[in-house]
This record gives sequence, C-alpha cells and structure tokens, in this order.
Amino acid sequence: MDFIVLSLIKAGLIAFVLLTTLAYLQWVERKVLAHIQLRPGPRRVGPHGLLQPLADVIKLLTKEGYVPSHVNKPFYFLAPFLGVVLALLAISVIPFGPEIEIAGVKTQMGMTDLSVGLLFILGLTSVGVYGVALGGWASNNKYALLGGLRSSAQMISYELPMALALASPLLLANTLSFREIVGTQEGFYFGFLPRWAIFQMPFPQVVAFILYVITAFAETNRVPFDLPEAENELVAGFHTEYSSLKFAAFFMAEYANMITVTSIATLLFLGGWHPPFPRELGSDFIPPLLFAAGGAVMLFHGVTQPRGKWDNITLPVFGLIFLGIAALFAGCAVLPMLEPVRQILLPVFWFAGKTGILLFLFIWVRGTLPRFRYDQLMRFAWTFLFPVAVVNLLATSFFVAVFSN
Amino acid sequence: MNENAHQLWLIPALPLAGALINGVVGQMRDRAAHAAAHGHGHGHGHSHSHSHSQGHDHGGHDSHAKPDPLVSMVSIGSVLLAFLWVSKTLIALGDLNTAYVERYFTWIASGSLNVGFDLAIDRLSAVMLLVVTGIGTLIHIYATGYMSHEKGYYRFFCYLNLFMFFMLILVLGANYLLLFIGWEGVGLCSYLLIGFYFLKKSAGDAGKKAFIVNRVGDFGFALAMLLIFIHFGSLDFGAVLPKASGVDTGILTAIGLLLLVGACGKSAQVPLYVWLPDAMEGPTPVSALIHAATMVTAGVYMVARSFPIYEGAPMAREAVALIGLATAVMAATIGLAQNDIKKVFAYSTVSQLGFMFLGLGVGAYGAGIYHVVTHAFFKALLFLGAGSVIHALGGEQDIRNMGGLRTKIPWTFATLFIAAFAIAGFPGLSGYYSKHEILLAAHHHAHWMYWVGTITAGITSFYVFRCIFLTFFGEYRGKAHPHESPAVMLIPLILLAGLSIAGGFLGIPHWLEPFFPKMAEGHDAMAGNITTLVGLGGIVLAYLFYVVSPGIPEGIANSLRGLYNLIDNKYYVDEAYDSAIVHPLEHGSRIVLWRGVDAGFIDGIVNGMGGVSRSIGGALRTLQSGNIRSYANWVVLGAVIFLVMLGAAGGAR
Amino acid sequence: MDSLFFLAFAAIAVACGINLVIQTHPITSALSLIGVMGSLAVLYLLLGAEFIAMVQLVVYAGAIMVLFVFVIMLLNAGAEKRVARPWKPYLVGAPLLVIFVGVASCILHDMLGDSDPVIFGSFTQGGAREIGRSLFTEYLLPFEVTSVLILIAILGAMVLARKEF
Amino acid sequence: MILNTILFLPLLGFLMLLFMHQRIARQFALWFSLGIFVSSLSLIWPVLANPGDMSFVTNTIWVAYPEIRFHIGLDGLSLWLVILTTLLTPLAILVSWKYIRDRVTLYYGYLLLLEFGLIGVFVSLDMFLFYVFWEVCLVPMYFLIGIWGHDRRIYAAVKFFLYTMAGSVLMLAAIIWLYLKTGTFDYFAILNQIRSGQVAISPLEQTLMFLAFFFSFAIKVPLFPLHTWLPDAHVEAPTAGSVMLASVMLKMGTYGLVRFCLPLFPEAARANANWIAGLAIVGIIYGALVAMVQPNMKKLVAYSSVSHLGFVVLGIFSFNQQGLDGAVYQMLNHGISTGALFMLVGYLYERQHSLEIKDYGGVATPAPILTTIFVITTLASIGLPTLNNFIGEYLVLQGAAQANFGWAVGAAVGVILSACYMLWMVQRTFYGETPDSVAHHVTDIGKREFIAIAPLLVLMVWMGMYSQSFLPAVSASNAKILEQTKVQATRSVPAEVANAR
Amino acid sequence: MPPLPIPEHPPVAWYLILSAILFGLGVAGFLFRRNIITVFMSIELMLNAVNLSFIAFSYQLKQVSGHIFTFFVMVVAAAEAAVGLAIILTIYKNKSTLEVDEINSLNN
Repeated sequence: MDFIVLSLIKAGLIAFVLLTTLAYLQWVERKVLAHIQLRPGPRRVGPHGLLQPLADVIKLLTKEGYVPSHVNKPFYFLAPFLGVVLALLAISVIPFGPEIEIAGVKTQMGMTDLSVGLLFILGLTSVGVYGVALGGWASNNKYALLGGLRSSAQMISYELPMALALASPLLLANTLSFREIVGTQEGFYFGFLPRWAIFQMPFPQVVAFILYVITAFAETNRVPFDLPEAENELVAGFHTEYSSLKFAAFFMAEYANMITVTSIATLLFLGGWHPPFPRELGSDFIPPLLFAAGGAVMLFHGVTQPRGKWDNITLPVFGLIFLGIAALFAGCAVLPMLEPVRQILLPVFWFAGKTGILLFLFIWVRGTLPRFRYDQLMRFAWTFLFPVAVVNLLATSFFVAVFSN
Repeated sequence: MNENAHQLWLIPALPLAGALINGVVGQMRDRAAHAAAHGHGHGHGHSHSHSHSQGHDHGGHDSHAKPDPLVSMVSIGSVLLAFLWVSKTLIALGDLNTAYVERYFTWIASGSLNVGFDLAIDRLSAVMLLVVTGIGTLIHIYATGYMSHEKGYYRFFCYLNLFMFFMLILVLGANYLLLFIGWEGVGLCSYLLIGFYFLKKSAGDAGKKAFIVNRVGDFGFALAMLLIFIHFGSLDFGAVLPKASGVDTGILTAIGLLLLVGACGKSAQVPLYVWLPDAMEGPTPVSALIHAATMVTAGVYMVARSFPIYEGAPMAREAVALIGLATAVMAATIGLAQNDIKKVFAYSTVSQLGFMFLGLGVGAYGAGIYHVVTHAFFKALLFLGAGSVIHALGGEQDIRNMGGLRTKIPWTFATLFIAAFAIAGFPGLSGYYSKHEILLAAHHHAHWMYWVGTITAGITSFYVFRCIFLTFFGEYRGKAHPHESPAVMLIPLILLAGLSIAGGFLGIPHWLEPFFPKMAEGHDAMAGNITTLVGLGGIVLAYLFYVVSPGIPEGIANSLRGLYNLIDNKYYVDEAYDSAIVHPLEHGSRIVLWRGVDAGFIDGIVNGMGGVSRSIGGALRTLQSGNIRSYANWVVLGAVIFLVMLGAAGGAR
Repeated sequence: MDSLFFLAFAAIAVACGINLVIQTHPITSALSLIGVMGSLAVLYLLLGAEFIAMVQLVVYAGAIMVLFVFVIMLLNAGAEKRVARPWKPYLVGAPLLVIFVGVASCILHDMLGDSDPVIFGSFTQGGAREIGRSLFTEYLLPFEVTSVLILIAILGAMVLARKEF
Repeated sequence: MILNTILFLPLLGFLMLLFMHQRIARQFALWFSLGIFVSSLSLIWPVLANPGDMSFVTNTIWVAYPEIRFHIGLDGLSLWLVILTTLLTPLAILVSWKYIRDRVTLYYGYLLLLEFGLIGVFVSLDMFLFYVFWEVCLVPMYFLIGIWGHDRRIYAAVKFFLYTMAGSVLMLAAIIWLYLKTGTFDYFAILNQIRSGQVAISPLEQTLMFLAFFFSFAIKVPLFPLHTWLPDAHVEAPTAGSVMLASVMLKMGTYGLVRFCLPLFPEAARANANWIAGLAIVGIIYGALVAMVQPNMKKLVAYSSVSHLGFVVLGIFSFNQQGLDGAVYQMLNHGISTGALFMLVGYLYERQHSLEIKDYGGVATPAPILTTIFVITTLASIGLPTLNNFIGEYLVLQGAAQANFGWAVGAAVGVILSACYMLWMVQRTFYGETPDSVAHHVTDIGKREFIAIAPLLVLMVWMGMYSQSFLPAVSASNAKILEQTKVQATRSVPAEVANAR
Repeated sequence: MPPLPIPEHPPVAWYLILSAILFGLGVAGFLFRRNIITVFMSIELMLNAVNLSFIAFSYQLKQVSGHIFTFFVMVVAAAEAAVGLAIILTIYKNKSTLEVDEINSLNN
C-alpha cells in the first residue's frame, strides 16, 4: 500500500513541477527569442511577463472548442490526447536523482525505474508519431495532412540515427536502466574529469552526443527541423485545424517532448545528476554561488535601476528568494545535519541545470538557424546522420570489445 | 655400328622440306607477284572470270602467272635429292639380306603398345623407293612444264612434294602404323591434288569420292592393325611377320581379308575401284604419279609386305587373286568403251592393278611387285603422253576429237606408242615380262584364272591401241591447233620410254627372289606363247577396227546394244552405289535419324516431358485463380487440414 | 490483481481485434491493431517479457504500424466500397472460418492441460541482457540471417518504390 | 599454392572486370588470361615428375559441418585439361575481340568465370567441391549463350541448362548418398573406404549410384540419346561460347567418368560397360550420319562432337590402358581440333553472317589461307595420321578391339563417316565457283584471327607427331585408375560385415 | 452474488486462449476484408497472436527461446511490412484500387 501512496505522491509532485515547467518553458522561450532578436518579449502580464503563461492557459481553456465540420471526429479528438499522454508518460521513467530514503522509506527520485527504461522511452516516442500523424489526417485538410505526413516520415527517419546514437553510450553502460546508466558515469578521471559518457574511455561519445542532439531537434519537430508546422508553407501544419485545449495539448506535448529528450541527453551523455567536478573541489558550492549571484543581481537591479513598473518590488523579492535558496544550498554544503536535504537537492540541481542548459540550446538554435528544405532534411538523415551513427556505433563496439577486458 | 648411320629420315624429310618451302615461301612470292600484276591494271576478279571461260580441265589458267623458278627448283631438287640419297643408301647398304632399320623416337606408347617412328629398308622397299623417287623426279620435271600456266603453281608442287613425303614414309615405315601414316597421307594428297582445280565442282567431288572410298579401305586396314596388335602384341614388321606362321589360320585369314579391304581401297580393286577413274579430274602429272605409278600400288606393296600372313591364310590369298582377276576383267571391259583418253588409261590402270593382285594372290609376289615397277614405267609414260597430247590440243581429252596427231606431235606419238606396246605385252618390252610371270603363275595356280587373265590381257592391248589409233591415226577431227610439248615435258617422256623398253632387263625378279617364298617351278611354255599371241591379237584387232575399217566398232556396238550400254555405263556401278548406299544413307540420316530420331523422338521425349509438366501445371493453374481471396481460402483450408492432422496425431503430447 | 490486469488488457485486445475486423475504414482498423499491440505489450510485461514488450512497442507499434498508417494516409484510402453482393466472400469463408475455429478450439481444449499460474515478476529472464546473450550466442546464425533478410527487404522495397513500376 | 593461385586468378579477374570500364575490358581480359596461361605452364613439370599421384595438393576444411574439404590436386589426367582450359580462354577472348560489342565487361567476365569453374572441376578432389565447380561452370555458359547467342538463344540456353541441371541433380543425390554411406565428401577417403571394403555397398546400390553419376556425366559428354541439347547450344552460342563448350566443357563429363565413375564403382562400371559402349558406338555412327546431312556448319561440327565424344566414352569403357589413354588423349584432341573448327566457323560467320553451308561456296578463292587452315583442322578432326586426333582414335580403337572386336568395327565405321561429312562441308563451303555474295564479304584471315588459331594448329601437329610429350603423364594416371578399377577377386569383406550384422 | 471464480493469478492457458481468439479474429479479417491493407493488418494480428503464445510458452517452460522466436517474428514482420506495403503502393499506383477482388492480374 505504501507503494501506491508513495507513487501517487510522487506522481502529483512530478506532475505539478512538470506542468509548471512546461508553462514557464514557453515563457522562457519567448523571452530568450525576444532577447536574441533584441526585443523585450512578453512583459505586460505580471512582472517581466511572468504571469503570461497563466494568461495563456486561461485563454486556451476558455476559448471555444471549435470543431470544423469536415474533420474525422474520433481521430480528431484522439490525436492531441494521444500526443500529450504519450509525451507525459515518457517523463514517468526518467529519474532525476539517486535513490533516497525519506523517513525510512526508500524511494527513487522519479516515478519508476524500468530495467528497459530507455527502450520504453524509445517505444513511446515512436508511438508518439501517431498524435501528429493522426491529427494531420483527421483534420481532412491538405496542409494538415501534408504536415502530418511530413512529421511522421521525419520522425521515423530520425528515430533510426537517434536509436543508433543512443546505442553507443549504452554499450559503455552495458544496461538499459537509466539509474544504472547514470551509475556507470559516476566518478572522475584524473580526479577532475567526469566519467560522463561524452568523456568516457575507451571511446568518448562526443559524436554520439552531437548526433543525438541533432536528432532530438528533429524528433521534437523543432527548428531547424520544424517542417511539419512550417507556417509559411503549410499554414501551421498538422495543428492548423486545432484550437483551444486541443491546441494546447499539442503544445504541451511538444514541450514535454523537449524536456524528455533533454533529460535523456543528460542522463545518457552528461552524467545525469552527477556534478561536473568532484565535491572535493567544491562542486557543492556552485549552486549557492549561482543563486547568490542571481539574487544579488536582482536586488541590485530592483533597487538601483528598475525598468518596469513593478520592478522595484518584484526584483528585490525574487532576489531575496534566490538568496534564501543560496543559503539553503550553502547550508547543505557545509552543515552535516542537512545531509538528507543535500542528497535531494544537489542531484536535482545538477540534473535540472544540465537539462536547462540543453533546453536553452534548443531555444538558442531556434533563434539562430533557418529551416531545412524537406528533401535536404531527409537526405541529411539518411545519407549523413545514419552512416555516421553506424560508424560511430561500430567504432564504439570495437573499442569496447578491445578494451573492456 | 653407328646407330642410324644412313640417315634414312632424310629421304622423306627432303620432300617434306620442299613442300613446306613451297607452301610458305612459294605462297608469299605468289602473292607478291599477284600484287604486282594488280598494279598493271588487271583486276583480280577479272582474271578469274577469264580463266573460267576457257572451260577445259585446266580450270585455273592464268595468263599472268609465270611459273616461279624457285618453286620448280625446290620441288624437283628435293625429290631428286631424295632419289640420290636413296641410291646412295642402297649402294652403301649392299645386298640387304636382312632389313636395315633405323629407330628415331617413340611415336605412341600406351601400356604394352609401343609404336616407334622407325624407318626400314629391305629388298622390297628398296625397289619401291627407287620407283617412287625415280619416277617421281621425272614426273616433277614434266610437271614444271605441264603446269607452267596454272594458277596455284606453288600449291601444286607443295602438294606433290607432300605426296612424295607420305609415299616415302609408306614405303620406309617399319611398322604397320607408320605404313598407315603414309597410306592416309598419300590419300590426303591424292584428295588435294584431284581437287586441285577446286573451282570445278566435278574435281572437288572426285577428290572427295577418292578420299571417302579410300577411307572405306582404311577401315579394313585399321581393323587389321587392331587385330594384328591383339594377336601379335606389336605392329613392327620385324616382330609380326616372322611370327605369322605360329598364329591361328582363322585369325590370319581375318587379318588378311581386312588388309585386302584396305588394299582394295587404295589400289582401286573391285568393289572399291570407282574413285580412280574419277580421279582423272586431277592434273595429268598427278594421274601419272599418284594414280598410276605410285600410290595406287601401295595396296600391292602392302599385301606383298604382309605375305607371311597370306601364306598362312590360303583363303585370304585366294580372295586376293579373285578380286584381282575380277578387277582386271571388269576394268578392261569398261575400258573398251571409254572415249576420254585419261579415262581409258585409268581403267587400264585399274585393270593392271588387278593383274598385280592376281599375281600376289597366286603366290607370285615377286611378279606382282615386278609388274608394279614396269607398270609404273609404262603407265606413267602413257599418262604423261596423254598429258602431252592434251597439252598439245589445249585441253581436249576426248579421243573422238583427235586423230592423225602422229605427224603433228611425233615425239609424243613415239613415246606413247612404245608405252602402248609395253602394256600390251609386246615381247621384249617391260610389260611383257612382268605380265607373263603373273599369268604363268596363275596358270600354275588355277587354269581358269590363267585363261581369264589372258583374255583380259588381249582386251587390254585392244583398247589401249584403240585409243592410240584413234588419237594418232586417221584424220584430225578436232579444232585446236596441236603443237609439240616443250622439252621439259618431252625429256621425261623419252626417259620413261627408255625405261619401258628396258624395264624387263633390270633384274628385279632376281633381286626380289630371296625376299619372297619360292614359287613351285614349272613354267608352261605353251601358256606363255598363248599370252603373247593374244596380246598381239588385240593390237591387230584394234588396227583393223580403228585404222583399216572404222565402221566395224559402230556395227558391233549397234548389234550388241545392251552389252555396249552396260559397258559404256561402267556396269552402272556408280549408280548402284549411289542408290544402294549413298542415297539411303543420306536420306536415312536426314529423314530418319535427324528429323526422326533426333528432332522427333529424343527431343520429342524431352519436349513431351516439358509438355506433361506444363499440362500438369495447367491443371494446377486453375487453382491459381489470381484472386487473392481464393488464395486466402486455400491458406486457411491448408491450416485446417494441418490442424486436423495434428489432432489426429494426438498433438504435441 | 494479476488476473484483473490480464482480463482488462485481454478484453481491450479482443475488443480492438473485433474492431479491426468489423471496421470498414482501414485507419480505424490500423488504430485498433495498435490497440491490440499495446495491450499485448502489457500482457508481455505481465509474462515477464520486458524486452519483448518494449520491442513490441518500438517495432510493431512504432515502426510497422506507423508504416501502415502512413501508407493509408498516403493513398488516402477510404472505407471499403459497398459492393453488389457483399455476402460473396462469406460464401466460402464463413464455413471455413467456422470449421477453423471449431477445429482449433477442439485441439486447444484437447491439449490444454494444467498450466502454471502467471505471477508477475516471477519470470526474470526476459530482460535485454538474457535475450541479448542467447541472441548473440545460440541464435547468432539466425540473427545474422534475419539481418540479411532485412537488408533484402529494404532493397526490395526500394526497388518496388522506384518510379518505373 | 601455385595451383590455388591459378584456380582463383580467373575469379579475381572476373571480379575485377565487373568494375572495369568497357574500353579496357577486353585488353585486360586478354592479358590477364594470358598471364594465367603462362603461369599455368609452370604446373607441367612438377606433375610430369610424378604424374600418377596428386601434386600441388591443398587440403583444408572448407565447411566444418558437414565436413566439406577444399581438397584440390593435379595429376597427369587433369594436368592437360587444366592447361587446355587456360590456353583456350585467351584464345576465346581473342576470337570474340570484334564480334562482341555489347555488355563487354560482363562477357569477358563470364569467360573468366567459366575458366574458374572449369579449372575447379578438373582439380577438385572433394566430391562436393567438384559439384560446386560443376555448377559454377553452368552459369556463365548459360549467360554466354542466353545473352550473346543468336536468334534462338533463349531456347538453347534453357535447354542446355535444364539438361545439365537434370543430370547434376542426380549426381548430387549420388554424392549425398555416398556421403551418408561413408561420412565424408573427400574423394580419396571415399575411394579408400570402398576399396578396402570398410563400407558395404550392395551391388544394387553401387549400380544406382553409378548410374546417377553416369547419367550426369553422360548428359554433359553428351552420350547418344542425351545429346540433343548440344547442337542447339552450339548453334546459338557465340563463337567463344562454342569453343569453350566444345573444347573444355564437354570434357567435364568424360573427365568425371574417368575420375569418379570408374574407380568408385568398378563392378557396376564393368557390369554396365556393354550397353554403354553400345550407346557410344551408336553415338559415333549416329552423330556422323546426322552430321552428314546438316545444312548448318555449327550443327555439323556439333554432331561431329557427339561422334567424337562417343570415341572417348568407348575408350573409357574398354577398361584397358590403350582405351583409357586414347580416351583421355582424344579429349585433348577434340578440345583442340573442334575448338579450332568452331573458331573457324566463327570467322566465317563474322564475314558472311550465316552458318548455312548453302550461303557459302568457293571461299577458297578469296580466302586461301583461311581455307588451308580450315582444311588442316578438318583433317585433324577426321583423324588423319600425323595430326592429333589419329592417335587418340587409334588408341581408342585398339582398346575397344581388345575389349570386344565388334566395338572396334562399329567405331571404325564412324571414322569412315567422319571423312564423309567433313569433306562434304569443306567441299561445299570452300570449293567451287565463288558466288558474288561470298566474294564481296569474305576476306582472308586477319592477323588477330591467325594468332588465335595458330597455337591450336601447332598443337595439332605436335600432338600428332610427338605424343610422347603428353601421353606418358596421362598413361601414368590412367594406369593408376585402371588399377583402382580392378574388381577385387573376392568381395568377402562386405559379406562378412553383412553376416556380422 | 458469489464472486466469480477468478484465480489470483491467471494460468498460462488463458494467454493461449486469448492468443487463439486473436488468431481467429485475424483469420476472419483475412478471409472477409476486402481492403488489401486490412487483410495485411489481419495477418499482422495473427502474427501477434502467435507471438503471445510464444511468450506464454516461454513462461511455462521457463526458457528465453520463445522470446527469441518472437523477436525473429517481429523482424520478419517488419521486413514483410516493408515489402508488402511497397507492393501495395505499386499496386495502387497501377490499378488505383485496394480491393482484393479487383486485383487479379495473376489470373492468366
């Protein structure tokens, strides 16, 4: 019974955090894009537009769920549901920290840990195609259909190099369980170089990492591979005919997928929740320093040069919160009595940090790169990524075979 | 003693070298000359059509062609050198009481079979060698004149020299297989030379006929060799012949008869004589050399060579005699009605060969060989003379279109006249002696043979002189302007005439006497005289018929129309062969074997099997309706059946 | 608990299967099939076949069925046409099916004896490690052969997809 | 190692040709095959030193289970056949020089592949390996006929393929049967087991296996009633295909008879010798008679092959030294003279574009040298002494006569007939008046053509005049094979085995 | 109402029965459907049913072989789908129909 209760608690927690993250990820994206394009971005709703996601959610929820008459209704409704469910389901097997013990109850940070977790993720992402494809088809609209077809073809195509790119670190890890994969990346070479897969001997998986990131862009239909929703060609691709909540579901699915793939990258290549350099060298002090610096900057700005109407209030408040967090981390780093807290917080910090950097990369790329043409996209997958992935896999297996014993 | 002291190999090798030089160098020079002639504005093709229009037996007259002196020199020289080398060797070897053998290399060795390339000389082959090389030289000289205007001059001499090579191998070979090489080789050369005017279909056909008929003979010869090896374990004359007396008579008879078949082919005996008259399609020197003097006597030589076998097989020997006699009679009668001068002499050759066989068959081997020699002299002379006549008349061969040439070509006439007397057995001339010896031996053997032979001899002298009289006496009936032949042609004629006269005094029987078994003595003087008289009677009759009152033969022919037709058509032998063998074979092969068995039966079975499988497939095809649903039903039905079987078998339990 | 899971997913599978057969529109059938496959994947998990369950998702649901759906979309295949004599296929097929099911169930009945209860988690050999081990040792040759088969299939599909046909 | 190299070089050449540009393909093929020929000459002397036993033996495992060995070797029997193959391949390439214009690389590639298969057949000493090579030969020849043949090439190719396939399936069955009996595919191992009586093979089994092998080989030979694929295949094949088919491929059958049928199943072979010899004789006469009435030159030569191969079979089943020597020698002779004939017919075809004899006539006038060569080849083919075929035919006849004089009589009839059909063809093709069409099209032999045929002419004379260069090696191996064919006086061992059970 | 006699753990036989039912459904689809793609999918359904029985047997026998077989079946099914769908595409391109009853070029 413990198990069920615990699971429910964890599920609720994760769902809350995740949904919030999803909502604010969009805000972050809009902000970052805006700054890249030298615009201020959303700033009307709440301080620095911080309440914009909330406003969006309210708008989408309250909007009329318009259903065009020509659509194939069952599938029309099924598609976004399928997409978001599968995307969220994937999160359930992603751990973001080691096994911990809270009040004598051992539990994992993350919903569950399958022994074939990675395969599960792969399976879900491959099934995730249906959402897009069905949505496009059920809309009974040629732009939507083309978008759906494009996206399914694209996802099928990029799944192959992705799976191959993922196979290489798996060879090093020798397991499919995320927890064990992260476990094999613990420790440091020469006392400072982390044993992450991208650094791991005998064959550092840099190439696999790059490949994976590229394919991840494609899998999530992000720029430069966002052809399914290329608005200037296909209006808006597969979700042309969707509005209100159903549209929101697609949106959520996309961002959830982004989080999933970045999490996987973190787990497989970047050592998961392990710090980038050892505790002995003071890695524990990074989070307090960062938060403290952030808090200090906010305080400084809020007090000395507020830009907006509420800045002189909100920024100092956030700065204080940050400083508090910094204090908490600092306490964890130095006070042995806070050890249980540290065990929870630091892995989460590192995991979230790495994932966040990758997410930033996604946004950054979106702000920087143009879109591929469809044939280029396919050719790129089959004639470049695929062979390179195969060669990389072969090389890895060769090195593993030679050096493992 | 020094091994191979006398270099016998040189004897055949010289003509072979000549042949090669003529074939290669001569051809190249010929081409060069032709190319030069082209330069003078006369097209190649033009000269060709020209040559055909002349239309006589010199099918390939080429007005541009000049005889290549190198070719003449090489060909004559090589044969002459061979002749000289033979003479030198014979002188050096002395009396040759035992065979002199030189061994060179193993030719075929397989198990117990070991055939060496060995050459041997004994008394028999010595005679043959001299005849072949001697007469060969003369005919070569003659041919340089006779063939001087022919296209393919070099080719002719190449073949002729090649022939000499094979003939010498035939004579010199120390075992049956080597003899067989020569045997086949001369056949080949005969084929090539008969077909020398290959533009003429008849020439080619005649050559082919000669070769194939000879092949039939060779078939016998080859089988005989196989038997010899089986029962004697060797093919060497030195190993086989002395042991002949110890072998079972039946086997010897078989061997003897098979050898006789071979000899019949080569020496144109009944029933295989048909090729020889046709062989006259070849140039006349060829007829003289190959089809009169040398090659056709190879059969005689071979039988004589194998005499120990015949001695042990009286039946086979009797067969030799009978065949010889039959040939002699048959050919002589056919000769009566021939009008082509060369055909007359050809039948006469066949007939004379029959005499030789008769001689061999009655045990007078020496006489047979003796007749070979003398016949070589006078028959060569006859042919060369005939050639000279033809040459003089520009290709005319029909004696009905001749006549009165006596004065126009006196030298030719004189030499031919001598030859005719010799063949008729005029006392003192060479033919007289040899023929008489044969007939006397026949008389000794069986009287009837003697009588038949004698009558045949009479017929012989009749038709030879018929020919001579028709040619040289009376009025000239032709259109061409006769002219006497050049000296190169006349000199051999004269030399041969001399030999024909003196041939009887060369002592050949004496030389051969120790070689062959002794004949029982007992010459009947009466018989000899009768023979002589009959021979002379023939001459007189011919004179009466064709010089004194030319109407008589016509009358006889009319009164005996049937018989005349029979003879005129050569007893219809060619036609009989055609309809009895050639046609059935050809049609049978085409209709029964090829169309019937091959294409019909065997392929029919194969295709039929294909057809059966196709029809089974066709029946099954209806199941394959092409309809996917029906396939689906079939699949499920199959699954049901499988399941039922599984259940019936009790399942996996 | 296990039984409930089984019955639930078995029910989904059978329902989807029936839907597959009775629906006239191919895409409905395809989605039904995906439903069957998904529930089968769960049943595999119940049977301890984790790896196969995942592969079922990846390969069947994720690859093969996507291909089906893709093709259906590409051809824009509509529902089956109404034909003049819709009973025709049943003429032979229905008796055949009845016989087949009858025979099969007879045999099944005949052959099903006592079998072990399926306890979730009792079978632990279905992980990637065990399957990988036997796949690359005992079944190496078949494995390689199937890889060649796949290669051939790829080539075949490419050839077929060329414009000339 | 040399033998391995020579065996696999053609395969290498084939593979290289596949990636080669059209323009250099034939040059490459020619020089490559010439290189193979020259290097194959180095095989001669070691084998001659010890012709009765296998030289250049390589014996390694090829397939572990069932144990198939890569067992090859060369003795006096196979030596000349290998040399013949390597010699004829460059000549075949040379013959096709101008004639083949499309798919050049593939064409020459197939020729080399054919060479590979043929050499393999002659050197393999493992039954399965032999079978593999046997089939390897089939494929390139099928394509040579089917792609570059004349009008009815598909029919001919399929007929060729089906006929030989039918036979080889039987052989495969027998090989597997032998394997089940003996547990090995290795020729010598099987031979030893059979001869020592370790495996009991009942007479019936022996007869069945013998017949299976025999039919397979007889189809390839081809023996009389199984020959009808040959004329079609020859007529439709391109010149080089005919040359390789007649010269070497047919020898696969006779080689198989000598190498496998006789030693492995001596009793059965002897028991069946009578009717086989009968068929051979029928084939000799029949082939000759049918050849005589052929209006098509290639068909004529093809039927003459039937006749000649009849001699070979007759010699083999005479069971004595002369017969066997003659048979093997005749195999070589036939390869040379018939190969040359096909080349010459091919030359004529390239000029006049017809194989019908009636379309020729008087060729001798425009093409004297070609005629001369043709006549020499013809004479060799009809067994004129001093040319090669005579020795073979004579030895076969001698052997047959020793076995049964009646056979020799029958076979000798074929000798007569061979003269008939060959001369008849020569007569009508080369002699007589020259029709305009011939005069316009037919030119004399060219330099390349002459070079292609000259080695064969030289060999005709050489083999006819000095057989000692070739025959002793053959004799030595044949003696060994004959020794193996001796029927054991008592077959007591199997009987005991049977009783013990 | 008494509780249904449902055991705590389902026996392997249930899985087999389920497999048989699915297989039967597959056969029915195979026989009755007219759309060739549906027919194809019915075949896939049958394969899946068989896979299920393999896995069940594997459980019963405590061996991993059944999994391997299933794996191979999947691989083959993938190959089959690739080729089969390519064929269907080609057929559609040439015939513009997917009705099995109208695709009968093999008929003569």
